[in-house]
Amino acid sequence: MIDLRSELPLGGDSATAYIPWLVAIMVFLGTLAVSGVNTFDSILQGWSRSMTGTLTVQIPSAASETSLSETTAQIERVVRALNATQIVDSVTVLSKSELNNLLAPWLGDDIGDSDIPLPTLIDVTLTDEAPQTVEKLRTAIAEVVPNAVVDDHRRWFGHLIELTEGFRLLALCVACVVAIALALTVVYATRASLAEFKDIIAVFHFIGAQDMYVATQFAKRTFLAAFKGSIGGFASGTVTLLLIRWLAQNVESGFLPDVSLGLSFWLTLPFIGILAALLAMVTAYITVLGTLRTMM
Amino acid sequence: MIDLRSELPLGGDSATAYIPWLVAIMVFLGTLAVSGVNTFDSILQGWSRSMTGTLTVQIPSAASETSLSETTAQIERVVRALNATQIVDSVTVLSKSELNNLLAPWLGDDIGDSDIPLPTLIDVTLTDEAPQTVEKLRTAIAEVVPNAVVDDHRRWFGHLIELTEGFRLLALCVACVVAIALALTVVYATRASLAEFKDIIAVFHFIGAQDMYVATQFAKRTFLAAFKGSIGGFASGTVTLLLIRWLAQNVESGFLPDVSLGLSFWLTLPFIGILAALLAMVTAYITVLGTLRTMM
Amino acid sequence: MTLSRKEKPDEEAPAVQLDSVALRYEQGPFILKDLNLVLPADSIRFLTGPSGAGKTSLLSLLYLAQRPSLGAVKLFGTDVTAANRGRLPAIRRKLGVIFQDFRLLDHLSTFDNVALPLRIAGIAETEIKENVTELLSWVGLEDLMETRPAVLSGGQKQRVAIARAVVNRPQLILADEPTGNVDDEIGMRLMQLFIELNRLGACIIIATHNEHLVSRFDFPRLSLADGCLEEQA
Amino acid sequence: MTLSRKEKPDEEAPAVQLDSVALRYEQGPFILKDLNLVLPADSIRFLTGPSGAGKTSLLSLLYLAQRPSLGAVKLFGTDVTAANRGRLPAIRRKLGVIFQDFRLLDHLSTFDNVALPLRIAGIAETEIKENVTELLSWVGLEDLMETRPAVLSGGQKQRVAIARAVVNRPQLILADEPTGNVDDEIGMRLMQLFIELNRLGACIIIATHNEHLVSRFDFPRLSLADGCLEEQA
Ligand SMILES: Nc1ncnc2c1ncn2[C@@H]1O[C@H](COP(=O)(O)OP(=O)(O)OP(=O)(O)O)[C@@H](O)[C@H]1O
Ligand SMILES: Nc1ncnc2c1ncn2[C@@H]1O[C@H](COP(=O)(O)OP(=O)(O)OP(=O)(O)O)[C@@H](O)[C@H]1O
Ligand SMILES: [Mg+2]
Ligand SMILES: [Mg+2]
Repeated sequence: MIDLRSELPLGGDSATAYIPWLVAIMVFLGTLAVSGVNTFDSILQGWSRSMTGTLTVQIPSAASETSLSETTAQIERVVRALNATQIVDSVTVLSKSELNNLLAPWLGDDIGDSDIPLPTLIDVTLTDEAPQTVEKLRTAIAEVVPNAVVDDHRRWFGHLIELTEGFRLLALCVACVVAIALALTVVYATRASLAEFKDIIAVFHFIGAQDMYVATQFAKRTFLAAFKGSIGGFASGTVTLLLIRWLAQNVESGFLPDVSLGLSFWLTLPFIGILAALLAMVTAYITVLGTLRTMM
Repeated sequence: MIDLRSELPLGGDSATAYIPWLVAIMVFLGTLAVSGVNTFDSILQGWSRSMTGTLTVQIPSAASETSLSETTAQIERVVRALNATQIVDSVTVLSKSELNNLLAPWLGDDIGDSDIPLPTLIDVTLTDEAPQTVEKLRTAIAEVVPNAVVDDHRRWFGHLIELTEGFRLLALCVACVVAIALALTVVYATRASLAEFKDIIAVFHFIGAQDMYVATQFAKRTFLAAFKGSIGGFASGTVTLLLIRWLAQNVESGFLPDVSLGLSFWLTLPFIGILAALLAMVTAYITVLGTLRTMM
Repeated sequence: MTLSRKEKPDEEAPAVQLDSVALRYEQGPFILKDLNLVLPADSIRFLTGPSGAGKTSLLSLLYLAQRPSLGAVKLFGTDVTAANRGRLPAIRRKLGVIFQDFRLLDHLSTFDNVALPLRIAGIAETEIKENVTELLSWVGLEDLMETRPAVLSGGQKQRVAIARAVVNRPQLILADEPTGNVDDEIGMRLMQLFIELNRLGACIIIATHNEHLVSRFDFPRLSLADGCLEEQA
Repeated sequence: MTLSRKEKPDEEAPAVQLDSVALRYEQGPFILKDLNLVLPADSIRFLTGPSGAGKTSLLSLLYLAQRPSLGAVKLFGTDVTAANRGRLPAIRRKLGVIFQDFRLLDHLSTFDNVALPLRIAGIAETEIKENVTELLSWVGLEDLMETRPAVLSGGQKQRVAIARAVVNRPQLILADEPTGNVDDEIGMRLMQLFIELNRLGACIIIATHNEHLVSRFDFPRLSLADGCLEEQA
């Protein structure tokens, strides 16, 4: 069999020597962009889980001692109404200490000891996330306790969600641009290296090599070159991601959802590089066959 | 004079034909990365202005009617103490309706009508942003009203700031990687195109051309090729930024600071491309001279 | 396919047949006009004519680098002008071409350049080694087997090109100025190689300017002038 | 600098002087051993020797492609082996080199290839046009001025290479196998060109295998064999 390594001078000072570099850079940037998309996705999902799936019902406290039982009755009525809607997963009445923690930033840590009559908060988890659901619940609760307030949290997180969605879109744009740039680059590099090897291809041709034979050799070499680059891009991209992850670990806490990228994401990552290498290979194969067809 | 256009076969199917593409891609990505850094910077600055420059003092309300005058006295004492520190710019005691707006998300819209005794909030703007300042104020206020709470907002925005700082670092990393990739690419492309033109350079050399003459020709052509790419990268980068800006305009409101990029940023943008082209030119010049020096 | 004696080509079919062949490059003048020629399988010919007469162009029609503008080229009885592209590689493997500018592959050693046609034909590596080594000794390059063409002298390159053309025992050898860069002694040696291959059944066409060479051997001569071909005994 | 008759080189200084020159490539054997030679400014010589003897290597020392491993090369009285790199371009402009493999620039037309040395020397474009046109007519390429080298025939390329080498009226012409690809008629014409340039004062060295050519002219011969140079009248 023919020794593939010696047949074509791919590599060296040829245009093909670029392919690993270009692919590496593109795969690196692509990895970052895709992980950016995933991160923002995961943030948005986290928020959406913790928000669209839940809501809070507030029942204002009565001012006097005597109405304490009235409040308890109101809570019971609301819980019953909620459970009756069939779309509620769980209902939790917040304890006094939980409420204190929630309000501490606004009213001070020692609010619990004061006599301020606090409202009662009921955390509700829904089985259905459609916006109408919230309206349905609102109506149901208004019927039993007219002065209860239903808060679906949207109000607070709205702007943040919009901003994050903007960033997600930006990352998606970058990923697309990088993919386009990679494709263009590979097509271009393959064509240029073909032009460079025109004489060599002609010699192969005159000696009686089949088109497929030459094209396959080119495709193999291009694939290997691109694959080498892919590995470089994948490795550097992964290292960068791990570094960022390490940096981000200090941030991930409190009211931010857990943004760590899932196992499935990490498993998808190598495919960016493999796809790039395959793209390079197919491009080379088609381009060589096309060039040879122009010869007799 | 020698017609520069016909002397060297730069362009066409040579490696130099890559330079515009590569530079365009790199300048495009670089533009995005740099604007990312700037955007995050501007967000952080906005927040830091709106936070580190201000703080809120809470004075818990007394439970009974009689102590209303006591509360008023406490407020007066705090305001006096604040003004005495000489580092306070303005002091605003929040009106009841302002307070209601602030607490509405937690306690319901109609809280103002209820009898809940709310704390008094005092918004303070500082002339000095150092962290010790807050401590100083805290001490001063504790002396006059021991149960007042000083909140410097850090607690709320802390995580968000850290996250944004993380993103800023990421954008900076990408900008650096792109810059390195650009430099590497240009050096590499120049070397490859030199290798391709080795025979031509040798002919020039044997005919008696000066080293500088050949190097200058290469440098000029490389600069033009890179500059062409720069313009492409700059144009596409700017269009993308304007698009994102347009998308972001819906988001910019509410508690997010104004993140629009300043005029000085837009003016800096073209320099990314010009720098890239100059880098390409100098690289070409040095590389050609180096190659020629190896010849007799 | 082996390197041992090839099956003799069909005696009925001439190795080369030109029927009213004409050639022009794009919209330029006709370089070759109405050529008619029949060469039997075991013939040997000089192809002469002034510089720019079209010798290389004529050979390029025979080594299937291009199709004639008019007429038909037949090799071993196959009309290559009309033949399916897929059938051409098989015909090309019956050809041995020595290009005027050598067309060696600079990234391969002398040995690998010469071995290329055998490798493309799928010959076993041991057989390749034996044949290539023997042939390179014959042309006097046994010491330069691992050298790259770039550092060879002009005459050495030419000999590598000749070795590559004949290593596959082709049935039609097209040599373009094969002795332009070698001295008379080596020139004679190369001519002997051609004569030997011709005796074994190959048809050989040698394009040359070297009147000295032409006069020394009494092969029939194909003479190109003004686009017309004249056959002289 | 103009194209009119050049100032005659210093009569005292020989055009070429080799003092104990030896050459080897890297750690290989010595291709040239202890060469000594003095050529006056108006001399003309054939350089002969078998293929691979080192003719091209010797010429490459003279056209300043490399330095000798040992000894000194002097051109027009300047020791180029020791000379500052910056001084070499000026000496190169006094040389006209015809490379064995032509080294034409494929991206330039025939005209631009020939005009290149004049353009590098900063000659006015009108003067260039006149000189180049005249010279290309002399070598019979007046119809191919706008053609790229890639589509020229072997002999046509060689003539372009010769025209480029002599267009600048060099004081030392180094021709490597200048008639290997042309027929005898054109070969004679080119030899006449060399003789004419020699009469105008140029020193000329013609490396060739063509015994026919050597015997037709009675120039002294430099013969290379086994790395040693022998001068024959
Ligand atoms: N690809 C081409 N495109 C256009 N013209 C060409 C091409 N190839 C050759 N020619 C022209 O065709 C003519 C014949 O060229 P060819 O190379 O066949 O001549 P030749 O007989 O081999 O000459 P030589 O002895 O100098 O090698 C020349 O004028 C050449 O310029
Ligand atoms: N750059 C090089 N590196 C190594 N060896 C070389 C190099 N150039 C030439 N040689 C070797 O030096 C020897 C002489 O080569 P040279 O080209 O000078 O011979 P020549 O006399 O011109 O031969 P020809 O008549 O065939 O052109 C050859 O064996 C060749 O392989
Ligand atoms: Mg020819
Ligand atoms: Mg030589």
